[in-house]
Amino acid sequence: MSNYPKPDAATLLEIYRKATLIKQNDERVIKQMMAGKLVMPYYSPRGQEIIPSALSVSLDDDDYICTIYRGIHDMLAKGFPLGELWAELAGRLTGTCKGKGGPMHLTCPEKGMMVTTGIVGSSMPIATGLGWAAKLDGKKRVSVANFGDGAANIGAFHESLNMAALWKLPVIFLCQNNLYAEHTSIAYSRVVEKISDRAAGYGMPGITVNGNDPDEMYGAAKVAIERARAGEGPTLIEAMTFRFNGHLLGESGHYMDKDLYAKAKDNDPMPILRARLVSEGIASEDALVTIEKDIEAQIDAAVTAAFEAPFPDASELKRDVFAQEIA
Amino acid sequence: MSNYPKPDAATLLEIYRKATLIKQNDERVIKQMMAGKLVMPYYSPRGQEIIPSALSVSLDDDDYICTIYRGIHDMLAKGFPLGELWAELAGRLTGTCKGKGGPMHLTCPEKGMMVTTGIVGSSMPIATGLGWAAKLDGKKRVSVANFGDGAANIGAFHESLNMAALWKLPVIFLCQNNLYAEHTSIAYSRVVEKISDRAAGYGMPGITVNGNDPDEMYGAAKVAIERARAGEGPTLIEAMTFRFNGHLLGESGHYMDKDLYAKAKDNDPMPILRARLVSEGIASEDALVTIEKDIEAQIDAAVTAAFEAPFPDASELKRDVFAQEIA
Amino acid sequence: MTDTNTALAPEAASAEIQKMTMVEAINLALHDAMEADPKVLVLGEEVADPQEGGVMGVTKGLSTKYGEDRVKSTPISEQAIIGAAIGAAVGGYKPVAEIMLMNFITVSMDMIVNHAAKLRFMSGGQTGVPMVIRTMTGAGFSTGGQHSDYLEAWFAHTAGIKVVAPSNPDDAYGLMRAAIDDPDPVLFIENLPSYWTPAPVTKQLVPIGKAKVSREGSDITVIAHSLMMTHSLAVAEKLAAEGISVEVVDLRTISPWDRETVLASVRKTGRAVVVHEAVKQFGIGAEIASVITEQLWGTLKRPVERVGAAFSAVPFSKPLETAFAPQPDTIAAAIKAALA
Amino acid sequence: MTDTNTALAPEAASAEIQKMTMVEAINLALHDAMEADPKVLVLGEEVADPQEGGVMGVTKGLSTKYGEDRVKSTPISEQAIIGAAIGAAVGGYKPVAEIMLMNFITVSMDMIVNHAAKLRFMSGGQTGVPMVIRTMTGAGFSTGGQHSDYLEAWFAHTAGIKVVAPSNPDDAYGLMRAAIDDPDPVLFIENLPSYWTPAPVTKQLVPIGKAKVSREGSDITVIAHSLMMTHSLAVAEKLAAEGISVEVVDLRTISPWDRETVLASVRKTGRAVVVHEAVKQFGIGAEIASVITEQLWGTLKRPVERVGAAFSAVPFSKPLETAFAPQPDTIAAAIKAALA
Ligand SMILES: Cc1ncc(C[n+]2csc(CCOP(=O)(O)OP(=O)(O)O)c2C)c(N)n1
Ligand SMILES: Cc1ncc(C[n+]2csc(CCOP(=O)(O)OP(=O)(O)O)c2C)c(N)n1
Ligand SMILES: [Mg+2]
Ligand SMILES: [Mg+2]
Repeated sequence: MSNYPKPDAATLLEIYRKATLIKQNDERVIKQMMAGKLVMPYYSPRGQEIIPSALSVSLDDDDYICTIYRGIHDMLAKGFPLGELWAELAGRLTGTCKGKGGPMHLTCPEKGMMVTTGIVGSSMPIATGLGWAAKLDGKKRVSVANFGDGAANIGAFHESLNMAALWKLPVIFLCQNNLYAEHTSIAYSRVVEKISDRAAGYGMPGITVNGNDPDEMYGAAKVAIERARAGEGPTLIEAMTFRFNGHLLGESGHYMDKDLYAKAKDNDPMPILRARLVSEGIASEDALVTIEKDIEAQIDAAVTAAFEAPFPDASELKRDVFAQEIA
Repeated sequence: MSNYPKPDAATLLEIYRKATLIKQNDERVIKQMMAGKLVMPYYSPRGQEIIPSALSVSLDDDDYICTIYRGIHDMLAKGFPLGELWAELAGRLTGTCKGKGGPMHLTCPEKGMMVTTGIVGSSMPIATGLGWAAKLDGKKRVSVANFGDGAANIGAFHESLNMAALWKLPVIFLCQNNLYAEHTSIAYSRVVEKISDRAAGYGMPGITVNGNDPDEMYGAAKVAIERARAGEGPTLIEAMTFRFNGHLLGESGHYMDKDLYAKAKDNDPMPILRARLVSEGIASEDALVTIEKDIEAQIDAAVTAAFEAPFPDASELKRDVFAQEIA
Repeated sequence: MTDTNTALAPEAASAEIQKMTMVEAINLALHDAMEADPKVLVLGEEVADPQEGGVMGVTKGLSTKYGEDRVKSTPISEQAIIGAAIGAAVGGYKPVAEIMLMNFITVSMDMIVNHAAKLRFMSGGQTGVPMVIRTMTGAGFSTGGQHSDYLEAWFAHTAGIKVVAPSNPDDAYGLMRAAIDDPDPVLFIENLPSYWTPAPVTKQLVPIGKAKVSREGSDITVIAHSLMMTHSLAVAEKLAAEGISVEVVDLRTISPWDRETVLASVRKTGRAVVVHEAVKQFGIGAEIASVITEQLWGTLKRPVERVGAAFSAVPFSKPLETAFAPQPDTIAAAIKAALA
Repeated sequence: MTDTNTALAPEAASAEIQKMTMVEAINLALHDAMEADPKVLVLGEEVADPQEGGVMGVTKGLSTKYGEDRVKSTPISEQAIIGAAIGAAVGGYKPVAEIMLMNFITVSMDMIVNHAAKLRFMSGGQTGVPMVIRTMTGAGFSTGGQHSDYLEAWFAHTAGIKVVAPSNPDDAYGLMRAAIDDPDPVLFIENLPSYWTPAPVTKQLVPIGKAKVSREGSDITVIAHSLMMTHSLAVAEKLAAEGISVEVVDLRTISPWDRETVLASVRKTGRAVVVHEAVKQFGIGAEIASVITEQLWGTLKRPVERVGAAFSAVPFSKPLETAFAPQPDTIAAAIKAALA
């Protein structure tokens, strides 16, 4: 990957800003859930912050992304409005989806966040269609499909990559490989060493990178995005990472390999990036503290507003089923 | 493939016998359909005779196969009883499926022909399950999944190959690549050069052979079958071939590449094998004529018996829906 | 008559109105829609002209006229076909996706039910999925157990997707234009045996959700759609000779279905028979019969009769296939039973 | 009472009968079945012990006891999971496949409907598919639009597959043993909110196709299954205090359903309410109401009431989710409406 582009100082700082928002937001969600204030299935992205942050610095608002139940990191990195996010998590009428979607179906078209699905694999066929739309628009837009290592074994993966490659669609298939699918370690899901090796079977480039390394992740994403914008077709990126909070908040985690977990913890990408920013003189300790405080304040505001907002009325069951309200 | 086993003289002759039965049976089916005596959707295997013939000489009755609507060649090669075959095509109670299945669902468990499906791709997951059963039985049985080039792009292909490789199941995934899926040439279905290249993505061996060449097809099948019997897992074989009668009997064929078609016709595997048997002194002209006459007589008998047999009674609609007849 | 498709009124059915088959009518509707709106797309197996414009030629000429960027033949990948259509729809286009036969729709159920039908609701109305899924089915051609099922009941039971099933070329044209214009996903069910019967096509829009009284009568109401509608009209004709006056209502839209038209007719006749080719048990006839019973209790002279296929897979053998699906005689017998 | 599960009779419900939760009862049934027959297999995502024996622990201990050849955790591949089960079944085994949540069954519809349900018929009885598909669903835990649908109506409309949905641990044990012994495919629907309520388990087989009068009454019959059964019993208890005598029939098997037991009860009470958590339109209540109406016309005092979910996707927000699915109050109101 030596010939891949690297993020400059300003970009690295922006990656840190996005990743920090994700991390602090995750901590706040967990705090609110522990306090019983939020009740929902929560799939924490803690540990995977760098991936969408290093990707999104190369995306515009009108680039499309489709993500999954574990996708709040993907959204925040792309600029999902915090206020509507929290209102949605709290099930309020002021949420982006009026409380109808919840954490697994967060949507924000103005920012290009078109679809969030709770069905494993299903982000890929839809992102392929958004890629087709983007190609027809002729505006050099790209479409990103986020999915996990487990999703790489479902049929929708195969059909989508084949179709996107055949039609030369501007799609980035981003596999966030956190080594587990619920309680299933990758050893129980496939034989092949790298999921990116499957790209060859579709005639598209595939690459495996350390998704927790801002340089590697930024470089791979940038190259794939430019290839897509240039009309050269899709790319499969396998970003290696780890889930620090297990699959679903509140689970035991007993099934996880202790050493693997410990090693991952030692390599938590967040403190590593923070230390690097300081050591490389990209940002002073004070500057970072200011950024972190600022983010905390934004979250405070979003949380407060969310819990003050009204719940949707039962009449909402008749709205948005179809464009025309049901009589 | 130089190190692959080659069929001996007796085996080559047996391959010719099977292939001739397939070819003559196909010609008779078409004759009966033209005469309006048989009314059914018919997917002619003409041109693909060598593939199942060179495969089946290495299979036993209790090895499993799953095939598709275009599968009469696979069945006849494995020993499907001609009488029950014709009775089924004629929709009679004496057919293997009592007339309920028809040409797309031919089944004969005694000969290991467990499932024939009309759904593209669906032979693969089921053959994978039969492979699991075979492995549990511990009798070194193998399970063969037949499918086409078009089927290699559907999700079931991906899930099945991944699972079979992961579980080291004794399955042979046999892709009969006749260059077309209905009216769709492979150029419209995928980018990758060889479908067998996809095997690497599942960690299983994959090979592309000239399916119309008895030596190549026999060798590849033999190696895959032995690997499966030895408990080493599945193999993907892509057998290159051609459909001489188009997709469905009666279609125009206008969509086909004229030169490609002409070239394929010039390389019709049947006369080539026949000439080889004579030139290599494996069988005399007279011996071959005797074989061909004998097959013709068997077909005569099957056809006559089929049309004399009774149709199923409407009460059959209540039988075989469940093991227990519906009251 | 409660005929919402005005151009179908007698005076309009005049000389200058072209006669065409169902295949030609749907093909014309697709041509007109693609011509009228550059956002309309077509995708599916074999739909482009290099693949002969569809196995039955329903999409013939479209790719030649509008290009292979808008009209795409696809690999055999039903999940990706519907997924691509959903994505394109969410991205502002109006795709018409073909699933060659209704049984193959089973491969794409997740895309249709969990996504196409739900994205508008789950996004709180921020996104919508204006797409049409064309599919073909119907017994009668000995295609056996996996090629001729009617599965409309599954989709009628699913909130967020509309279901239509024309019985004639005129409605096929009008419903296709309406389905493409509709802001929500519409499943468009075509009957194979009905493909080649020519009939006048007025090129009028047929509103989704409106049934049609195709024949007026006073003794009993028959409610049907697709091929069963054609059978029912023939039966009504035959029974008229025997002095039985049958009113025939063509559902046209199965979900959301036209309760007003159906109830008005049964309120008048007091008797009803619901006919569909799908398996009778748990079929759409049960919902229609239940609503009629709930709404017209007291008016209804006897329970609603339901006619549907046998409880089995579609058999191959001709005599069995004929016994499996409702035939004109079956419908006539049910009508007489309801009048006995 | 028409109670086919004899051990459930009062005298049997004595001290020595163990109390357990639905999770424990199903787990025990699987253990007992695997112990009794080496041909019984289990497969699905997370089902083996290295993956914690199922997300809810329903398959805990099986792989440790019977080995990972018979109890296999799978990749996320619903088509291959069902396909592998079908192949194993055709090959002489009795697989119990888990599809984690009912909405994910949409991914494997082709395997279930075109294959598992049809192979016996299409092969003229030469092959059979003795498999069980376990799946879990139900609103109430804010899991939103893609994790809590009830889709039983689709499968009841499909010939060749049976559908059961226990409402309590005792039936769960008995139906699971019967489903595994059944020569045909059985869809076994588990309700998430009902998982952890302990109740006595007699370990008796519960025959497929037999409903149960869970509470006798004389004024009206309520027909329900799964969680709606639990709600209905609670409502009946409450209404008894108001002097309303409600008979409650637990369907237990949805297809083929027990017409005799249901009709006998409604013949006695003259009034019926059918309740299910699935969307009301085109739900199983329509078929049951239609058959009751057809069979008891004249005896029936008023139309059968149907109670089901709203016509929308399952919403996330708690107040909406509560308004979406039938609650005890909704059922009580329907009963009173039917008695008014
Ligand atoms: C089709 C389908 N099958 C099963 C599930 C249940 N499920 C939810 S998340 C998950 C694991 C997915 O793992 P992976 O793809 O690696 O993504 P991650 O959760 O690790 O980010 C499973 C099995 C589902 N949602 N959809
Ligand atoms: C899931 C599904 N989609 C579409 C079809 C319609 N169809 C039947 S055969 C066929 C082409 C299959 O081509 P290929 O896999 O190459 O096999 P071949 O017919 O060439 O032997 C198609 C699209 C089907 N039967 N099943
Ligand atoms: Mg993962
Ligand atoms: Mg082919």
